[in-house]
Amino acid sequence: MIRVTVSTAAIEVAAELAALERDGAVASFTGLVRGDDGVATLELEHYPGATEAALERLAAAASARWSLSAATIVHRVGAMAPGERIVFVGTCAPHRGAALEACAYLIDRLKTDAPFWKRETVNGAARWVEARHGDGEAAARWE
Amino acid sequence: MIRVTVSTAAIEVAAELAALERDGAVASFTGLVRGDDGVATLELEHYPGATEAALERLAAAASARWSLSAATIVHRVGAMAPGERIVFVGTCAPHRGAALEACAYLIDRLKTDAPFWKRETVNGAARWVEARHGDGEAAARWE
Amino acid sequence: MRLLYFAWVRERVGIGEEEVTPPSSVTTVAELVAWLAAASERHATAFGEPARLRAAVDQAFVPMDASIAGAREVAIFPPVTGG
Amino acid sequence: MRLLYFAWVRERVGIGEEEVTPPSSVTTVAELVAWLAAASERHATAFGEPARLRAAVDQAFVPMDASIAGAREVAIFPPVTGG
Repeated sequence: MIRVTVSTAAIEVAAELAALERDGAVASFTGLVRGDDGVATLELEHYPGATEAALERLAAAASARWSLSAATIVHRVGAMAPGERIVFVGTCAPHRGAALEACAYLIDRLKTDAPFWKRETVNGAARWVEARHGDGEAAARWE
Repeated sequence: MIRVTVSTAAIEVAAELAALERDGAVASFTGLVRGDDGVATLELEHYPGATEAALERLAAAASARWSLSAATIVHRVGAMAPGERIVFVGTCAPHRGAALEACAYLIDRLKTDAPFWKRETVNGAARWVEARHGDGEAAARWE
Repeated sequence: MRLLYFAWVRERVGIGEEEVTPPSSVTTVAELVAWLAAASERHATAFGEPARLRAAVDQAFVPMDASIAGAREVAIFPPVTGG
Repeated sequence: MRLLYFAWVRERVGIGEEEVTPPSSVTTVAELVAWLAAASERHATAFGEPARLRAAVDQAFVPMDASIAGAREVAIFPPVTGG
Protein backbone atom coordinates (compact mmCIF):
# COMPACT_ATOMS: atom_id res chain seq x y z
CA MET A 1 0.00 0.00 0.00
CA ILE A 2 1.50 3.30 -1.11
CA ARG A 3 0.16 6.61 0.12
CA VAL A 4 1.53 9.95 -1.11
CA THR A 5 0.16 13.34 -0.07
CA VAL A 6 1.36 16.85 -0.94
CA SER A 7 -0.78 19.42 0.81
CA THR A 8 -0.91 22.74 2.65
CA ALA A 9 -2.71 21.01 5.54
CA ALA A 10 -0.93 20.19 8.82
CA ILE A 11 0.53 16.66 8.89
CA GLU A 12 -1.36 14.31 11.21
CA VAL A 13 1.28 11.78 12.24
CA ALA A 14 -1.00 9.70 14.45
CA ALA A 15 -3.39 8.89 11.63
CA GLU A 16 -0.54 8.26 9.20
CA LEU A 17 1.17 5.89 11.63
CA ALA A 18 -2.02 4.01 12.39
CA ALA A 19 -2.64 3.45 8.67
CA LEU A 20 0.87 1.96 8.35
CA GLU A 21 0.36 -0.74 10.97
CA ARG A 22 -0.11 -3.71 8.65
CA ASP A 23 2.81 -5.91 9.71
CA GLY A 24 5.30 -6.39 12.56
CA ALA A 25 7.60 -3.38 12.06
CA VAL A 26 6.77 0.28 11.45
CA ALA A 27 9.44 2.99 11.07
CA SER A 28 8.82 6.69 10.65
CA PHE A 29 10.67 9.94 10.16
CA THR A 30 9.19 13.38 10.80
CA GLY A 31 10.96 16.56 9.74
CA LEU A 32 10.09 19.76 11.57
CA VAL A 33 10.72 23.36 10.50
CA ARG A 34 13.86 24.43 12.34
CA GLY A 35 13.79 27.73 14.17
CA ASP A 36 17.54 28.20 14.58
CA ASP A 37 19.36 30.95 12.69
CA GLY A 38 16.37 33.20 13.37
CA VAL A 39 14.11 31.63 10.73
CA ALA A 40 10.62 33.11 11.24
CA THR A 41 8.69 31.42 8.44
CA LEU A 42 9.35 28.82 5.79
CA GLU A 43 7.59 28.56 2.46
CA LEU A 44 7.59 25.44 0.35
CA GLU A 45 7.01 25.51 -3.39
CA HIS A 46 6.48 22.40 -5.49
CA TYR A 47 5.84 21.31 -9.08
CA PRO A 48 2.22 20.16 -9.06
CA GLY A 49 1.83 16.76 -10.71
CA ALA A 50 5.55 16.13 -11.12
CA THR A 51 6.20 16.26 -7.35
CA GLU A 52 3.49 13.74 -6.54
CA ALA A 53 4.69 11.48 -9.37
CA ALA A 54 8.28 11.66 -8.10
CA LEU A 55 7.18 10.74 -4.56
CA GLU A 56 5.10 7.85 -5.87
CA ARG A 57 8.05 6.51 -7.87
CA LEU A 58 10.21 6.78 -4.76
CA ALA A 59 7.70 4.95 -2.56
CA ALA A 60 7.26 2.25 -5.21
CA ALA A 61 11.04 1.79 -5.52
CA ALA A 62 11.38 1.40 -1.72
CA SER A 63 8.42 -0.97 -1.56
CA ALA A 64 9.96 -3.22 -4.20
CA ARG A 65 13.51 -3.11 -2.80
CA TRP A 66 12.53 -3.87 0.81
CA SER A 67 9.25 -5.79 0.19
CA LEU A 68 7.30 -3.27 2.23
CA SER A 69 3.73 -3.88 3.34
CA ALA A 70 3.13 -0.10 3.29
CA ALA A 71 4.95 3.14 2.51
CA THR A 72 3.69 6.65 3.17
CA ILE A 73 5.13 10.03 2.20
CA VAL A 74 3.41 13.23 3.29
CA HIS A 75 4.99 16.57 2.38
CA ARG A 76 3.61 19.88 3.37
CA VAL A 77 3.76 22.89 1.02
CA GLY A 78 2.93 26.58 1.45
CA ALA A 79 3.77 28.70 4.49
CA MET A 80 4.70 27.21 7.86
CA ALA A 81 6.27 28.24 11.17
CA PRO A 82 9.20 26.80 13.17
CA GLY A 83 8.22 23.59 14.98
CA GLU A 84 5.59 22.62 12.42
CA ARG A 85 5.90 19.32 10.57
CA ILE A 86 7.18 19.67 7.04
CA VAL A 87 7.58 16.03 6.01
CA PHE A 88 6.55 12.58 7.24
CA VAL A 89 7.87 9.32 5.88
CA GLY A 90 6.64 5.96 7.15
CA THR A 91 7.29 2.34 6.25
CA CYS A 92 5.94 -1.04 7.32
CA ALA A 93 7.55 -4.45 6.81
CA PRO A 94 7.55 -7.85 8.50
CA HIS A 95 10.98 -7.17 10.04
CA ARG A 96 12.61 -4.10 11.56
CA GLY A 97 15.70 -3.96 9.36
CA ALA A 98 13.66 -3.50 6.19
CA ALA A 99 11.32 -0.91 7.74
CA LEU A 100 14.19 1.17 9.20
CA GLU A 101 16.38 1.07 6.09
CA ALA A 102 13.52 1.88 3.72
CA CYS A 103 12.54 4.82 5.93
CA ALA A 104 16.10 6.25 5.82
CA TYR A 105 16.20 5.65 2.05
CA LEU A 106 12.94 7.53 1.47
CA ILE A 107 13.95 10.65 3.39
CA ASP A 108 17.45 10.69 1.86
CA ARG A 109 16.17 10.33 -1.70
CA LEU A 110 13.24 12.66 -1.23
CA LYS A 111 15.70 15.47 -0.54
CA THR A 112 17.33 15.10 -3.96
CA ASP A 113 14.72 13.44 -6.18
CA ALA A 114 11.50 15.38 -5.56
CA PRO A 115 10.87 18.93 -6.79
CA PHE A 116 10.43 21.10 -3.70
CA TRP A 117 12.01 24.46 -3.01
CA LYS A 118 12.29 26.15 0.40
CA ARG A 119 12.23 29.89 0.99
CA GLU A 120 13.08 31.15 4.49
CA THR A 121 12.30 34.50 6.00
CA VAL A 122 15.09 35.59 8.37
CA ASN A 123 14.93 38.99 10.06
CA GLY A 124 12.27 40.07 7.58
CA ALA A 125 14.35 39.13 4.53
CA ALA A 126 13.30 36.19 2.33
CA ARG A 127 15.93 33.92 0.77
CA TRP A 128 15.81 30.69 -1.21
CA VAL A 129 17.53 27.85 0.63
CA GLU A 130 20.59 26.46 -1.19
CA ALA A 131 20.83 22.71 -1.79
CA ARG A 132 23.15 21.02 0.72
CA HIS A 133 26.12 19.09 -0.61
CA GLY A 134 25.60 16.43 2.08
CA ASP A 135 22.12 15.67 0.74
CA GLY A 136 23.56 14.44 -2.56
CA GLU A 137 26.00 12.20 -0.70
CA ALA A 138 23.27 10.81 1.56
CA ALA A 139 21.11 10.01 -1.46
CA ALA A 140 24.01 8.46 -3.38
CA ARG A 141 24.74 5.86 -0.67
CA TRP A 142 21.65 3.94 -1.75
CA GLU A 143 22.87 3.37 -5.32
CA MET B 1 15.11 14.34 27.70
CA ILE B 2 14.90 10.60 28.34
CA ARG B 3 11.60 8.84 28.84
CA VAL B 4 11.33 5.13 29.63
CA THR B 5 8.08 3.29 30.30
CA VAL B 6 7.42 -0.41 30.97
CA SER B 7 3.71 -1.02 31.39
CA THR B 8 0.77 -3.30 30.69
CA ALA B 9 -1.09 -0.32 29.17
CA ALA B 10 -1.53 0.06 25.40
CA ILE B 11 1.20 2.18 23.78
CA GLU B 12 -0.05 5.59 22.64
CA VAL B 13 2.30 6.43 19.77
CA ALA B 14 0.73 9.80 18.96
CA ALA B 15 1.41 11.20 22.43
CA GLU B 16 4.90 9.69 22.50
CA LEU B 17 5.76 11.19 19.11
CA ALA B 18 4.39 14.62 20.03
CA ALA B 19 6.54 14.66 23.19
CA LEU B 20 9.63 13.93 21.06
CA GLU B 21 9.21 16.95 18.76
CA ARG B 22 11.89 19.18 20.28
CA ASP B 23 14.19 19.62 17.27
CA GLY B 24 14.27 19.25 13.48
CA ALA B 25 14.30 15.45 13.11
CA VAL B 26 12.20 12.77 14.80
CA ALA B 27 12.58 9.04 14.06
CA SER B 28 10.47 6.24 15.48
CA PHE B 29 10.13 2.50 15.42
CA THR B 30 7.02 0.60 16.48
CA GLY B 31 6.99 -3.16 16.89
CA LEU B 32 3.65 -4.95 16.61
CA VAL B 33 2.74 -8.45 17.76
CA ARG B 34 2.95 -10.63 14.67
CA GLY B 35 0.06 -12.93 13.94
CA ASP B 36 1.77 -15.25 11.49
CA ASP B 37 2.53 -18.87 12.41
CA GLY B 38 -0.87 -18.97 14.12
CA VAL B 39 0.17 -17.02 17.22
CA ALA B 40 -3.00 -16.24 19.16
CA THR B 41 -1.59 -14.39 22.18
CA LEU B 42 1.78 -13.15 23.32
CA GLU B 43 2.85 -12.67 26.91
CA LEU B 44 5.78 -10.53 27.94
CA GLU B 45 7.61 -11.03 31.22
CA HIS B 46 10.20 -8.60 32.54
CA TYR B 47 12.53 -8.09 35.51
CA PRO B 48 10.96 -5.20 37.43
CA GLY B 49 13.52 -2.55 38.27
CA ALA B 50 16.35 -4.10 36.26
CA THR B 51 14.44 -3.80 32.96
CA GLU B 52 13.68 -0.11 33.45
CA ALA B 53 17.28 0.53 34.50
CA ALA B 54 18.60 -1.30 31.40
CA LEU B 55 16.35 0.77 29.11
CA GLU B 56 17.42 3.99 30.80
CA ARG B 57 21.09 3.11 30.34
CA LEU B 58 20.42 2.34 26.68
CA ALA B 59 18.59 5.62 26.11
CA ALA B 60 21.34 7.55 27.91
CA ALA B 61 24.04 5.85 25.79
CA ALA B 62 22.21 6.72 22.56
CA SER B 63 21.59 10.30 23.73
CA ALA B 64 25.29 10.80 24.42
CA ARG B 65 26.52 9.07 21.25
CA TRP B 66 24.21 10.96 18.87
CA SER B 67 23.65 14.16 20.90
CA LEU B 68 19.92 13.55 20.96
CA SER B 69 17.44 16.18 22.10
CA ALA B 70 15.10 13.40 23.25
CA ALA B 71 14.91 9.61 23.44
CA THR B 72 11.87 7.53 24.35
CA ILE B 73 11.49 3.80 24.93
CA VAL B 74 8.09 2.31 25.74
CA HIS B 75 7.79 -1.45 26.16
CA ARG B 76 4.59 -3.24 26.88
CA VAL B 77 4.46 -6.26 29.19
CA GLY B 78 1.73 -8.75 30.09
CA ALA B 79 -0.71 -10.31 27.64
CA MET B 80 -1.35 -8.92 24.18
CA ALA B 81 -2.93 -9.94 20.88
CA PRO B 82 -1.58 -9.93 17.29
CA GLY B 83 -1.55 -6.42 15.81
CA GLU B 84 -1.06 -4.72 19.20
CA ARG B 85 1.99 -2.54 19.78
CA ILE B 86 4.66 -4.24 21.85
CA VAL B 87 7.47 -1.67 21.68
CA PHE B 88 7.97 1.95 20.66
CA VAL B 89 11.33 3.66 20.28
CA GLY B 90 11.64 7.33 19.36
CA THR B 91 14.51 9.77 18.96
CA CYS B 92 14.87 13.47 18.26
CA ALA B 93 17.97 15.30 17.01
CA PRO B 94 18.80 18.43 15.03
CA HIS B 95 19.58 16.34 11.92
CA ARG B 96 18.00 13.26 10.38
CA GLY B 97 21.08 11.03 10.29
CA ALA B 98 21.48 11.12 14.06
CA ALA B 99 17.79 10.56 14.76
CA LEU B 100 17.52 7.61 12.33
CA GLU B 101 20.73 5.90 13.43
CA ALA B 102 19.99 6.28 17.13
CA CYS B 103 16.51 4.83 16.59
CA ALA B 104 17.94 1.75 14.84
CA TYR B 105 20.55 1.42 17.60
CA LEU B 106 17.94 1.52 20.35
CA ILE B 107 15.73 -1.18 18.90
CA ASP B 108 18.72 -3.41 18.00
CA ARG B 109 20.26 -3.14 21.46
CA LEU B 110 16.96 -3.39 23.31
CA LYS B 111 16.52 -6.88 21.85
CA THR B 112 19.74 -8.14 23.46
CA ASP B 113 20.38 -5.82 26.43
CA ALA B 114 17.04 -5.57 28.23
CA PRO B 115 15.48 -8.38 30.26
CA PHE B 116 12.21 -9.30 28.54
CA TRP B 117 10.94 -12.77 27.71
CA LYS B 118 8.19 -13.63 25.24
CA ARG B 119 5.78 -16.53 25.54
CA GLU B 120 3.54 -17.31 22.57
CA THR B 121 0.37 -19.33 22.52
CA VAL B 122 0.05 -21.25 19.24
CA ASN B 123 -2.89 -23.61 18.70
CA GLY B 124 -3.58 -23.58 22.43
CA ALA B 125 -0.01 -24.53 23.39
CA ALA B 126 2.26 -22.01 25.12
CA ARG B 127 5.97 -21.86 24.30
CA TRP B 128 8.80 -19.56 25.29
CA VAL B 129 10.26 -17.78 22.27
CA GLU B 130 13.93 -18.63 21.60
CA ALA B 131 16.43 -15.78 21.18
CA ARG B 132 17.23 -15.14 17.51
CA HIS B 133 20.84 -15.42 16.39
CA GLY B 134 20.36 -12.40 14.08
CA ASP B 135 19.50 -10.21 17.06
CA GLY B 136 22.97 -10.65 18.52
CA GLU B 137 24.53 -9.73 15.18
CA ALA B 138 22.30 -6.67 14.77
CA ALA B 139 23.24 -5.47 18.26
CA ALA B 140 26.96 -6.15 17.70
CA ARG B 141 27.17 -3.87 14.65
CA TRP B 142 26.99 -0.83 16.95
CA GLU B 143 30.14 -1.72 18.87
CA MET C 1 6.18 24.42 -25.95
CA ARG C 2 5.09 25.28 -22.43
CA LEU C 3 7.80 26.46 -20.04
CA LEU C 4 7.43 26.31 -16.23
CA TYR C 5 9.65 28.18 -13.80
CA PHE C 6 10.04 27.52 -10.06
CA ALA C 7 11.59 29.20 -7.00
CA TRP C 8 14.02 32.04 -7.79
CA VAL C 9 13.89 31.27 -11.52
CA ARG C 10 10.16 32.07 -11.43
CA GLU C 11 10.78 35.17 -9.33
CA ARG C 12 13.50 36.51 -11.59
CA VAL C 13 11.57 35.95 -14.82
CA GLY C 14 8.53 37.44 -13.11
CA ILE C 15 6.12 34.76 -14.35
CA GLY C 16 5.57 31.07 -13.53
CA GLU C 17 4.97 29.88 -17.07
CA GLU C 18 4.98 30.93 -20.69
CA GLU C 19 4.46 29.48 -24.18
CA VAL C 20 7.49 29.70 -26.45
CA THR C 21 8.46 28.52 -29.94
CA PRO C 22 12.25 28.22 -30.02
CA PRO C 23 14.02 28.13 -33.41
CA SER C 24 14.89 24.70 -34.81
CA SER C 25 18.57 25.26 -33.92
CA VAL C 26 17.59 24.91 -30.21
CA THR C 27 17.60 21.13 -29.62
CA THR C 28 18.71 20.64 -25.96
CA VAL C 29 17.74 22.03 -22.57
CA ALA C 30 21.09 23.87 -22.38
CA GLU C 31 20.44 25.51 -25.75
CA LEU C 32 16.94 26.44 -24.64
CA VAL C 33 18.35 28.09 -21.51
CA ALA C 34 20.90 30.07 -23.58
CA TRP C 35 18.15 31.13 -25.98
CA LEU C 36 15.91 32.20 -23.07
CA ALA C 37 18.73 34.22 -21.46
CA ALA C 38 18.67 36.47 -24.54
CA ALA C 39 14.89 36.99 -24.48
CA SER C 40 14.73 39.90 -22.02
CA GLU C 41 16.61 41.52 -19.20
CA ARG C 42 14.56 39.60 -16.64
CA HIS C 43 15.24 36.34 -18.50
CA ALA C 44 18.95 37.20 -18.51
CA THR C 45 19.00 37.38 -14.67
CA ALA C 46 17.17 34.03 -14.42
CA PHE C 47 19.11 32.05 -17.05
CA GLY C 48 22.53 33.74 -17.03
CA GLU C 49 24.12 31.09 -14.77
CA PRO C 50 23.18 27.73 -16.33
CA ALA C 51 25.32 25.81 -13.79
CA ARG C 52 22.80 26.79 -11.11
CA LEU C 53 19.83 25.40 -13.05
CA ARG C 54 18.14 22.04 -13.28
CA ALA C 55 15.38 20.89 -15.64
CA ALA C 56 12.56 18.46 -16.26
CA VAL C 57 11.17 17.54 -19.68
CA ASP C 58 7.55 16.41 -19.63
CA GLN C 59 7.85 16.10 -15.80
CA ALA C 60 10.94 13.85 -15.82
CA PHE C 61 14.25 15.16 -14.40
CA VAL C 62 16.85 15.35 -17.19
CA PRO C 63 20.47 16.49 -17.56
CA MET C 64 21.02 19.82 -19.29
CA ASP C 65 22.22 18.18 -22.52
CA ALA C 66 18.92 16.27 -22.87
CA SER C 67 16.94 16.72 -26.07
CA ILE C 68 13.79 18.81 -26.09
CA ALA C 69 12.56 17.32 -29.36
CA GLY C 70 8.82 16.76 -29.14
CA ALA C 71 8.65 18.11 -25.56
CA ARG C 72 5.34 19.63 -24.55
CA GLU C 73 6.43 20.90 -21.13
CA VAL C 74 9.89 21.96 -19.98
CA ALA C 75 10.44 23.07 -16.38
CA ILE C 76 13.52 25.05 -15.31
CA PHE C 77 14.41 25.52 -11.64
CA PRO C 78 17.21 25.61 -9.03
CA PRO C 79 18.45 22.39 -7.32
CA VAL C 80 15.67 21.00 -5.14
CA THR C 81 15.61 21.56 -1.36
CA GLY C 82 12.68 19.57 0.03
CA GLY C 83 12.33 17.33 3.05
CA MET D 1 21.02 -14.20 49.06
CA ARG D 2 17.83 -13.62 47.13
CA LEU D 3 17.42 -15.56 43.88
CA LEU D 4 15.02 -14.47 41.11
CA TYR D 5 13.91 -16.71 38.26
CA PHE D 6 12.29 -15.63 35.00
CA ALA D 7 10.51 -17.20 32.01
CA TRP D 8 10.90 -21.01 31.74
CA VAL D 9 13.44 -21.06 34.58
CA ARG D 10 10.73 -19.69 36.88
CA GLU D 11 8.18 -22.15 35.48
CA ARG D 12 10.45 -25.17 35.91
CA VAL D 13 11.49 -24.30 39.47
CA GLY D 14 7.84 -23.56 40.24
CA ILE D 15 8.55 -20.31 42.10
CA GLY D 16 9.73 -16.85 41.06
CA GLU D 17 12.09 -16.23 43.93
CA GLU D 18 13.70 -17.83 46.96
CA GLU D 19 16.23 -17.05 49.69
CA VAL D 20 19.27 -19.32 49.73
CA THR D 21 22.54 -19.57 51.64
CA PRO D 22 25.02 -21.38 49.40
CA PRO D 23 28.14 -22.93 50.97
CA SER D 24 31.32 -20.87 50.89
CA SER D 25 32.71 -23.10 48.11
CA VAL D 26 30.14 -21.56 45.73
CA THR D 27 31.82 -18.36 44.49
CA THR D 28 30.60 -17.82 40.90
CA VAL D 29 27.26 -17.76 39.10
CA ALA D 30 28.17 -21.03 37.33
CA GLU D 31 28.90 -22.71 40.66
CA LEU D 32 25.64 -21.36 42.06
CA VAL D 33 23.75 -22.85 39.09
CA ALA D 34 25.42 -26.24 39.59
CA TRP D 35 24.63 -26.14 43.30
CA LEU D 36 20.99 -25.22 42.58
CA ALA D 37 20.65 -28.08 40.05
CA ALA D 38 21.22 -30.51 42.94
CA ALA D 39 18.63 -28.89 45.23
CA SER D 40 15.50 -30.71 43.98
CA GLU D 41 14.09 -32.47 40.97
CA ARG D 42 12.39 -29.27 39.84
CA HIS D 43 15.65 -27.35 40.24
CA ALA D 44 17.42 -30.03 38.19
CA THR D 45 15.09 -29.44 35.22
CA ALA D 46 15.64 -25.69 35.45
CA PHE D 47 19.41 -25.61 35.97
CA GLY D 48 20.53 -28.81 34.23
CA GLU D 49 21.58 -27.05 30.99
CA PRO D 50 23.76 -24.10 32.11
CA ALA D 51 24.57 -23.17 28.49
CA ARG D 52 20.95 -22.08 28.07
CA LEU D 53 21.06 -19.74 31.08
CA ARG D 54 22.01 -16.11 31.61
CA ALA D 55 22.37 -14.17 34.86
CA ALA D 56 22.34 -10.79 36.55
CA VAL D 57 24.01 -9.97 39.86
CA ASP D 58 22.40 -7.09 41.74
CA GLN D 59 20.49 -6.23 38.54
CA ALA D 60 23.56 -6.04 36.27
CA PHE D 61 24.01 -8.61 33.46
CA VAL D 62 27.12 -10.71 34.12
CA PRO D 63 28.92 -13.68 32.48
CA MET D 64 28.48 -17.04 34.16
CA ASP D 65 31.99 -16.99 35.66
CA ALA D 66 31.23 -13.73 37.51
CA SER D 67 31.70 -13.66 41.27
CA ILE D 68 28.69 -13.70 43.55
CA ALA D 69 30.71 -12.47 46.55
CA GLY D 70 28.61 -9.97 48.49
CA ALA D 71 25.68 -10.27 46.07
CA ARG D 72 22.26 -9.52 47.54
CA GLU D 73 20.22 -10.48 44.47
CA VAL D 74 21.06 -12.97 41.71
CA ALA D 75 18.67 -13.47 38.80
CA ILE D 76 18.81 -16.52 36.52
CA PHE D 77 16.93 -16.64 33.23
CA PRO D 78 17.03 -17.70 29.55
CA PRO D 79 18.48 -15.39 26.85
CA VAL D 80 16.25 -12.31 26.53
CA THR D 81 13.68 -11.98 23.73
CA GLY D 82 12.18 -8.51 23.99
CA GLY D 83 11.38 -5.86 21.42
